[in-house]
Amino acid sequence: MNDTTNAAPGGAGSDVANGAARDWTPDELMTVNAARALQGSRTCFVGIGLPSAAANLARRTSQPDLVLIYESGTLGSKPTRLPLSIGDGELADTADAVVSVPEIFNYWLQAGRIDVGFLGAAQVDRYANINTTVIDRGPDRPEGRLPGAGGAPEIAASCRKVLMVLRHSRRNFVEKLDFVTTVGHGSGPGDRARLGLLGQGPVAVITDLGVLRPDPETAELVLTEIHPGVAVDQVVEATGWKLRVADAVGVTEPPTQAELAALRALKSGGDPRA
Amino acid sequence: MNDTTNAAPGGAGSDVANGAARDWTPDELMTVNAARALQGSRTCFVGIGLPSAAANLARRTSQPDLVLIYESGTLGSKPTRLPLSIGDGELADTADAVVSVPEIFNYWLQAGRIDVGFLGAAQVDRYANINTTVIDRGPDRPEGRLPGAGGAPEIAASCRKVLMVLRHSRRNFVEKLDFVTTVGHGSGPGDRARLGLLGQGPVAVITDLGVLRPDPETAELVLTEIHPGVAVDQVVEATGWKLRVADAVGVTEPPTQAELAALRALKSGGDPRA
Amino acid sequence: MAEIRSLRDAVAELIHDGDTVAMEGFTHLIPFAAAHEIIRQGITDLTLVRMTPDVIYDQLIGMGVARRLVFSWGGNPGVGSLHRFRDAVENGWPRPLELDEHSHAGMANRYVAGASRLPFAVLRGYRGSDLPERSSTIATVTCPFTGEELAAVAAVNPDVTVIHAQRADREGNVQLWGLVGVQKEAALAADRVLVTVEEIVEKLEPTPDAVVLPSWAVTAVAHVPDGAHPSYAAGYSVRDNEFYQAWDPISRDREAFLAWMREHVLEAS
Amino acid sequence: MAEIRSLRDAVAELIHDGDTVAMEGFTHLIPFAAAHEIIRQGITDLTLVRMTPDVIYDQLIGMGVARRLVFSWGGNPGVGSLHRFRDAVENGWPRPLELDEHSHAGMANRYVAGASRLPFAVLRGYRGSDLPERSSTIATVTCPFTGEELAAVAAVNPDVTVIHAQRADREGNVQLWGLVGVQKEAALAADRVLVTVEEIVEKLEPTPDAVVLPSWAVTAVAHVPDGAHPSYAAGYSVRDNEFYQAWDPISRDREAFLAWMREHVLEAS
Repeated sequence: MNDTTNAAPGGAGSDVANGAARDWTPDELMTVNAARALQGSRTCFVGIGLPSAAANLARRTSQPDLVLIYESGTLGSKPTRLPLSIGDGELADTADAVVSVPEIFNYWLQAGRIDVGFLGAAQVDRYANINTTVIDRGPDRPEGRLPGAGGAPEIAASCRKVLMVLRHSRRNFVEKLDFVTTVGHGSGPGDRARLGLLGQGPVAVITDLGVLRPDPETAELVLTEIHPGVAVDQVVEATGWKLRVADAVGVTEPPTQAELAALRALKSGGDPRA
Repeated sequence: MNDTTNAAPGGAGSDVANGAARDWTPDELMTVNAARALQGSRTCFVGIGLPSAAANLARRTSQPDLVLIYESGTLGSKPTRLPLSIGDGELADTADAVVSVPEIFNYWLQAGRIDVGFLGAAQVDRYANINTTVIDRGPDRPEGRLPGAGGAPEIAASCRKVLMVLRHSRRNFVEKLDFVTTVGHGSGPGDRARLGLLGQGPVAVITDLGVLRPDPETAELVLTEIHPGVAVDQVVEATGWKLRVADAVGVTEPPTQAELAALRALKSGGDPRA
Repeated sequence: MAEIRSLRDAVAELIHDGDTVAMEGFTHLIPFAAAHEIIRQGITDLTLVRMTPDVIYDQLIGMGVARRLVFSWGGNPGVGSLHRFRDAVENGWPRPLELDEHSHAGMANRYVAGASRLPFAVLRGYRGSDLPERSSTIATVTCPFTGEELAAVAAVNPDVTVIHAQRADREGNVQLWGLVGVQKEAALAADRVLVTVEEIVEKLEPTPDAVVLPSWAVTAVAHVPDGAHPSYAAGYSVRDNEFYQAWDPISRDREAFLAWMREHVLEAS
Repeated sequence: MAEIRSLRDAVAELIHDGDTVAMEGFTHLIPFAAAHEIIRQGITDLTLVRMTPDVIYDQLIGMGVARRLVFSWGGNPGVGSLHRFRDAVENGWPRPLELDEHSHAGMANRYVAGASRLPFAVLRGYRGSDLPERSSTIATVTCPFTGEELAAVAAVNPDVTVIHAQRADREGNVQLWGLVGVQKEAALAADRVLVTVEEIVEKLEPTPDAVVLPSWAVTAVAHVPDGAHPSYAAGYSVRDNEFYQAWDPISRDREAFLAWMREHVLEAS
């Protein structure tokens, strides 16, 4: 999956934690909340990068039985440290089963067996459609090249639901995608059904500022939660379209010490349970 | 594959060895000559029954490097005794690789990688088309049921060439098939190309009386060789259509002692090389 | 997650009158014990699916369990005809049997499409054969790039697939090896999956040529040692070739067949 | 039957200017040594095929070996962009690079069709995506049974596929295990197959999760220990994640890149 967005590390979230002396970073807030969003799911098709960190964190905290599925062909990987790539040896060594790449896409993903697909993105629009292909840099400049589709189009089509995690900025959250790589909710309600997409599509976009969810009526992403210390205006400002805000915006629970410890251990390569 | 033809054991060949006191049976003549027909082939997709006996005999005599491929998913089986079924455990235990049934048909057979397909049959017509599906038993009787197609249609389509082995009788060699399960040469020259069949189709039909081969011009089966002690008229008589006979009918070499010893050891479950 | 059940409970819960049931195993790992349990429970009107409906389906068909058979080769491998199958098709005894008949390549690809949840699969097959005339599940499709016409076969998606495997762990993860046939595809094509196993172990050890079905792709596991007999389970048993030969005279005669089934299936457990 | 050759001879004999070459390995078992030999021999105008054209193709592209790339995800996994790939696409340096771009599911199925020698494969894919607009190898096909419209992708059949594997025996039978990716399909889709291996052994021992390519499906085997570095071979090495991170600054700059290639590839052997 695409972990090579153009977002700078920290991104717009780096000025977030200015309310109080909190001992977490915006990225940690994002990852902890992304991990929490996996509650109730048994099987997760994991994109590399931010999704992988979140899915692995979920397995270390509230979801020890979460089945991690990587497009490299592993079913039920249980890595002890965060893999750098989707093909690190530990993903295979700790898996319940290793299958070929065609099989993982045809028999497991396309067949609609997987509860949740977890994706990153370079550009997202208000209907949670994704661009990871090219960036329009204006009439006199060549297109900017992104990595491409990877597994995303079919992950978003076939999983029962989709979670997305990416850093919040006007560059990432755009009025109009330069290219539609992967369909979230298309141009609104009914589009997924019309296109014959199996699952319900994106149900949450978790960022370093808060959480957006599609409006059940219009399928447009709405700001439903902000992270502790973040202001609603800040999120609106970091969004490239006129962001709708829920009537009652919630505030996510601060990370627990256990969540932070597990996340930091994962990133540093240790196993907090060992 | 179909090893359940309706031919009685021995069949028309049982009155063959009346010329001299020979120490072989018509079935042994058939199998030895079928094994010889594999010379020059590296890989063989093996039907069960008569083809399996012949292919295994070839591996024990002139073709020790012959790669045996069974539709149960084994590549390079080296059984020490003749398997009763295409799924005997020894086929897997001695194989270079074991793959799934879909894979053996799609990646290995359909892809046209296999030199020779070796088939039995219930009914054959003059163009070496095969029926293993149903027998017409007349207007007042229900169709007689045969086992069905198995792998034969695609074996005959995809292997570079096809060998057939079956006992010779008017019941097996018929003027018109009751059902075309598997195409040999269709209705004559050009039919395989028209149908888009990859390989060259049947190149020899080996029976307990002799060998038939398609005429290069007409694709019709012609009697080219008789076995020692067999008369040409006997073969014509045992064929349900007006059998064409080559200008110069050859006589197959008698089985060697080595061939007979290897065949008998194979059938009795022993390994003559052990 | 797969639940570990008795064979009786699992069959009763998963298989119902009128279901489409695939019982797979290509000579190896054939789920005979589960078939016998279906017969004992009097489940009927099944559409039975199987590439090679050998002795296991001869028994089910002879007991009147099936109204329809989807298959590609119906014989007693290495021995001869399936007499109960023939009697049903030719004489309607004990009841008529509808057929949907394919080649092996076609059936294998029907399962592949089923496991992939595609409505059909494409193959180079059936060309010039009379088989398509008798089946509504064989058609053609044209390649949008080359214009070539190819065979299309409809996906098979059984209500239930039953397979036999060597091992499961206590979580219900299943492992089978040796000739793995089309079992993975048959299982993944089905709505419900029942696996009988030789052994339930604490931990599945990696094994060459093994297929693993994770617990979340299986509905129920039943511990049935020797549940494939007279077929076999590599590493646990060998094929009982003598039984397959003995089946020929037993199955030729309706009364002999019924007597055998009474003694060895109906009155067994 | 595969012949056992030196890497230099095998590359010279199997790979020619203008060929379509697939070098596969999904993060694991990437045939870097063979790619370096291609660069050293000055083979050019290649159409390169690979699901994940990561650092190995960044190097080939940056050296001007490729005129066209067929792919589905081009990044440095876990690190960032492929700067040489981007420079070629965005700026035509050192030469323009045509693209045929797919999703992973599409590419995997293109290899499946290639290995099966079918002209196309069917999948539920690309729906609503702009990808089909930029590719002539994505189309649609209608199910003849249900009327559903599905995606069709054209088969990939490379002139040559190059893979790295753990072992071969002296007959040229090849064994690989761990993440086996799409290597079997890529190899079977090609006209010629070159396999570099960690080790040549007397006899291949059965190993869990192993793929075996028989000698008669392989053209040449070359003994190249560590031939996948900085990728890895399970059981022999671990992924050199530090190299992948170090590649980012090396590859950002044209001169730094060329200096690195000179030192580590062109002047090495």
